[in-house]
Amino acid sequence: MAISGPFNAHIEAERLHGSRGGFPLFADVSFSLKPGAALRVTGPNGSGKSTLLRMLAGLIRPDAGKVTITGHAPDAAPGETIHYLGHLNAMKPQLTVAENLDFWLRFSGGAAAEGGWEDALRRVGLSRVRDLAFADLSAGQKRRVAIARLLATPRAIWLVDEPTAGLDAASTVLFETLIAEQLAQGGIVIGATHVPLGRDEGWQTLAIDPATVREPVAREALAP
Amino acid sequence: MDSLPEHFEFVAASYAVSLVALGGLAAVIIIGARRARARVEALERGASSRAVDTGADRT
Amino acid sequence: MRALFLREIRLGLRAGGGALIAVLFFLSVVAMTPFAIGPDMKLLARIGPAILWIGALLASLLGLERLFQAEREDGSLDELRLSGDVAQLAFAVFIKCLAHWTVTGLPLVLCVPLFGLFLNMEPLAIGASMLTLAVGTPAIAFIGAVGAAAGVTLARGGLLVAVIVLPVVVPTLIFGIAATTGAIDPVTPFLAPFLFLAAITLFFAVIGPLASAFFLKALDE
Amino acid sequence: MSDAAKPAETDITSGGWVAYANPARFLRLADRLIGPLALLAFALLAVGLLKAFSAPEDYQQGVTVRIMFIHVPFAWLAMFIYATMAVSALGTLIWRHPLADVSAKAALPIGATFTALCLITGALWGRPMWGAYWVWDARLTSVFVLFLIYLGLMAIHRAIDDPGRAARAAAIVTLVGAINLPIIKFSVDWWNTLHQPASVFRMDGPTIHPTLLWPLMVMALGFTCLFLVLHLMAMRGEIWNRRASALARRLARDAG
Repeated sequence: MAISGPFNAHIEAERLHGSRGGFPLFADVSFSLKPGAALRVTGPNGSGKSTLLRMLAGLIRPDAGKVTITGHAPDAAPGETIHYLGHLNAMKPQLTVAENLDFWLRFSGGAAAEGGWEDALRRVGLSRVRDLAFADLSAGQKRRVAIARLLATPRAIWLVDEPTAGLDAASTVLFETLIAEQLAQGGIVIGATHVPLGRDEGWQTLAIDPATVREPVAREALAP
Repeated sequence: MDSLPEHFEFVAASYAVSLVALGGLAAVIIIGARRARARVEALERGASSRAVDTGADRT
Repeated sequence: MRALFLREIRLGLRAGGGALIAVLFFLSVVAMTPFAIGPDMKLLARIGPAILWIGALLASLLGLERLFQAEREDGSLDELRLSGDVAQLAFAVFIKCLAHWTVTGLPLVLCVPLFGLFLNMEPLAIGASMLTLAVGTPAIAFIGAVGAAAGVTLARGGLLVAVIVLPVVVPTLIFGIAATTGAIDPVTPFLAPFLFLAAITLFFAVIGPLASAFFLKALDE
Repeated sequence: MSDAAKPAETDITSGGWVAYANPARFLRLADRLIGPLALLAFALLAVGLLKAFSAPEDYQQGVTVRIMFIHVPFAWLAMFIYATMAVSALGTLIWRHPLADVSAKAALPIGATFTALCLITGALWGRPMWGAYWVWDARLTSVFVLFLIYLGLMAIHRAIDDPGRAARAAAIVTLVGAINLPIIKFSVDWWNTLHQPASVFRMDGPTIHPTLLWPLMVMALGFTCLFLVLHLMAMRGEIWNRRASALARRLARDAG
């Protein structure tokens, strides 16, 4: 099942400043990615990788700087251009895998892959568990169902936060091929990981190093 | 006035209550502000003494 | 959006749904009253609608604070927030409130005939109470959503829901009881308070979801 | 997409103190204003009281009408302070202005006190006139609901320790309350006419004849100035409080 592309979205960050609870995490982060580009965000735990990713997705407001996404369908909401896969899998434990994926396919309403979620589930090798409650799956299986959701509703930009956490070797390789396919379709993948996500040559890296951050940006010194 | 007018105690009571309440409120606010200010000055002294060795600027 | 409604209903009815808790709370309020007021049937009949209304309004508060908590814990809140602009998110919140009311509010209304027997209310009073409750209680869900959305990151979310819903309970209760008594005895008017009751619910059906969507969008974490 | 660039309000290069420019300016302004305002408030109240007690007693209510000279201003202030809190709530939520949080939090206890006083003086006035401390009169009931909202807001500030979040939560409740107050007022009036024949004594008498109206206005103005003084002082205290906690956190962090 090929991911239906091609995509031509661009994402650009200009001098982004991020902080959490008033303490600065990163400053002056800028990059510009065109279709097919891949960026790996590295840095020690708690250095702000997740915050940066959530900021790119639009879930967090940057202290300073701007995130611009162009090239998606004119009226499309940000959600229809971006897939954000955080540490959590966005699935309801009481519902079965089939119900969950079916819901996300209908709810997002965006262009669904022609095979629907059945094919996506087969790609991640979990067709057999389609009627099990999501809560009954192992951590690795849950992650693969979440990845299946990315496949079921193709979007131009993937923002993945440690996607291969909890995955066994075979699944990790699978996910890397999926990323390669997404890039081949002109998609963009930004991953916050410790381990490389596939052959390194095409990947740009952005290291967030807390030491480089200068005097704190006190958004409102009065605010906590 | 030979005897206090009827219901005078209610008028007196309401004015007394208002005076006590507003006085108390003002006192709480004034004391709160003073204590907060003192705390800031104490912390500033604390920061300045440390500033000497860590070089943190103190304007 | 229909999918969201169906999912919420399915979730509500599955394990961990709030329907049963609200009904039990409502039953306890109604069952307690005769012990407090005494078994004088005539008196109970007269204050029957009031007891039903107070019980139902408080019962519909239950579970509201969890409206977005579950979403946040399993990560689907992010998807909701990204799914569109404030208007679309407001519509999604509206659907969630409707689903929450269907799962917790509607059962309360359906229990009224049974509870009416405890309070020795005649059929007309029971019918009137059911109608007015069905129209009135959704307002609580809609305005409670604002507290739930704003308090989703707070430990004390429940307090926020209660404090926000408190001022809404007053007009809803007043017009609800006025309409119910209006339906029972022909002297007092029925239509005017009933229409005001419906107006309040519709008013908050718009304000609630919009304010909640505003806060979910502005959620900065 | 999310190009809602929020320009950093502070200049990064210089120390964090520049961020206080805005509040520091306010502090200087407050210091200058509090003195004269306090004098004006006491002067107005003194004149008002003198006039109030020299005015002829009301033929119906006797001396108890004197209570009106503080009860009505308290009712007016209960509403006025809530309105200022609603405006501050907008400042917190829409313009994210730090001073708006401070203003709302500072005004809260003052508003609650005036509302409570309005209810107490109302009850003390009701006792001789209607023979009961508490009467479900439409206006008293609306002020009572307003008082419940004030208590709810204070509960929120007490329950949520993080000042930023508490301010936003309180701002929301304030705005929802503000939207709801007219509805409550209307429903209580409706409810009042439904259950109780029009109360014999209207709260402010048939019509306030000029000799009473004038001192009432002066008293209302006096109490409003008093509120402004208390509000400025409370805001000053709140700013010092927040500055102290911000400083303490910074020291902890610098200590490493």
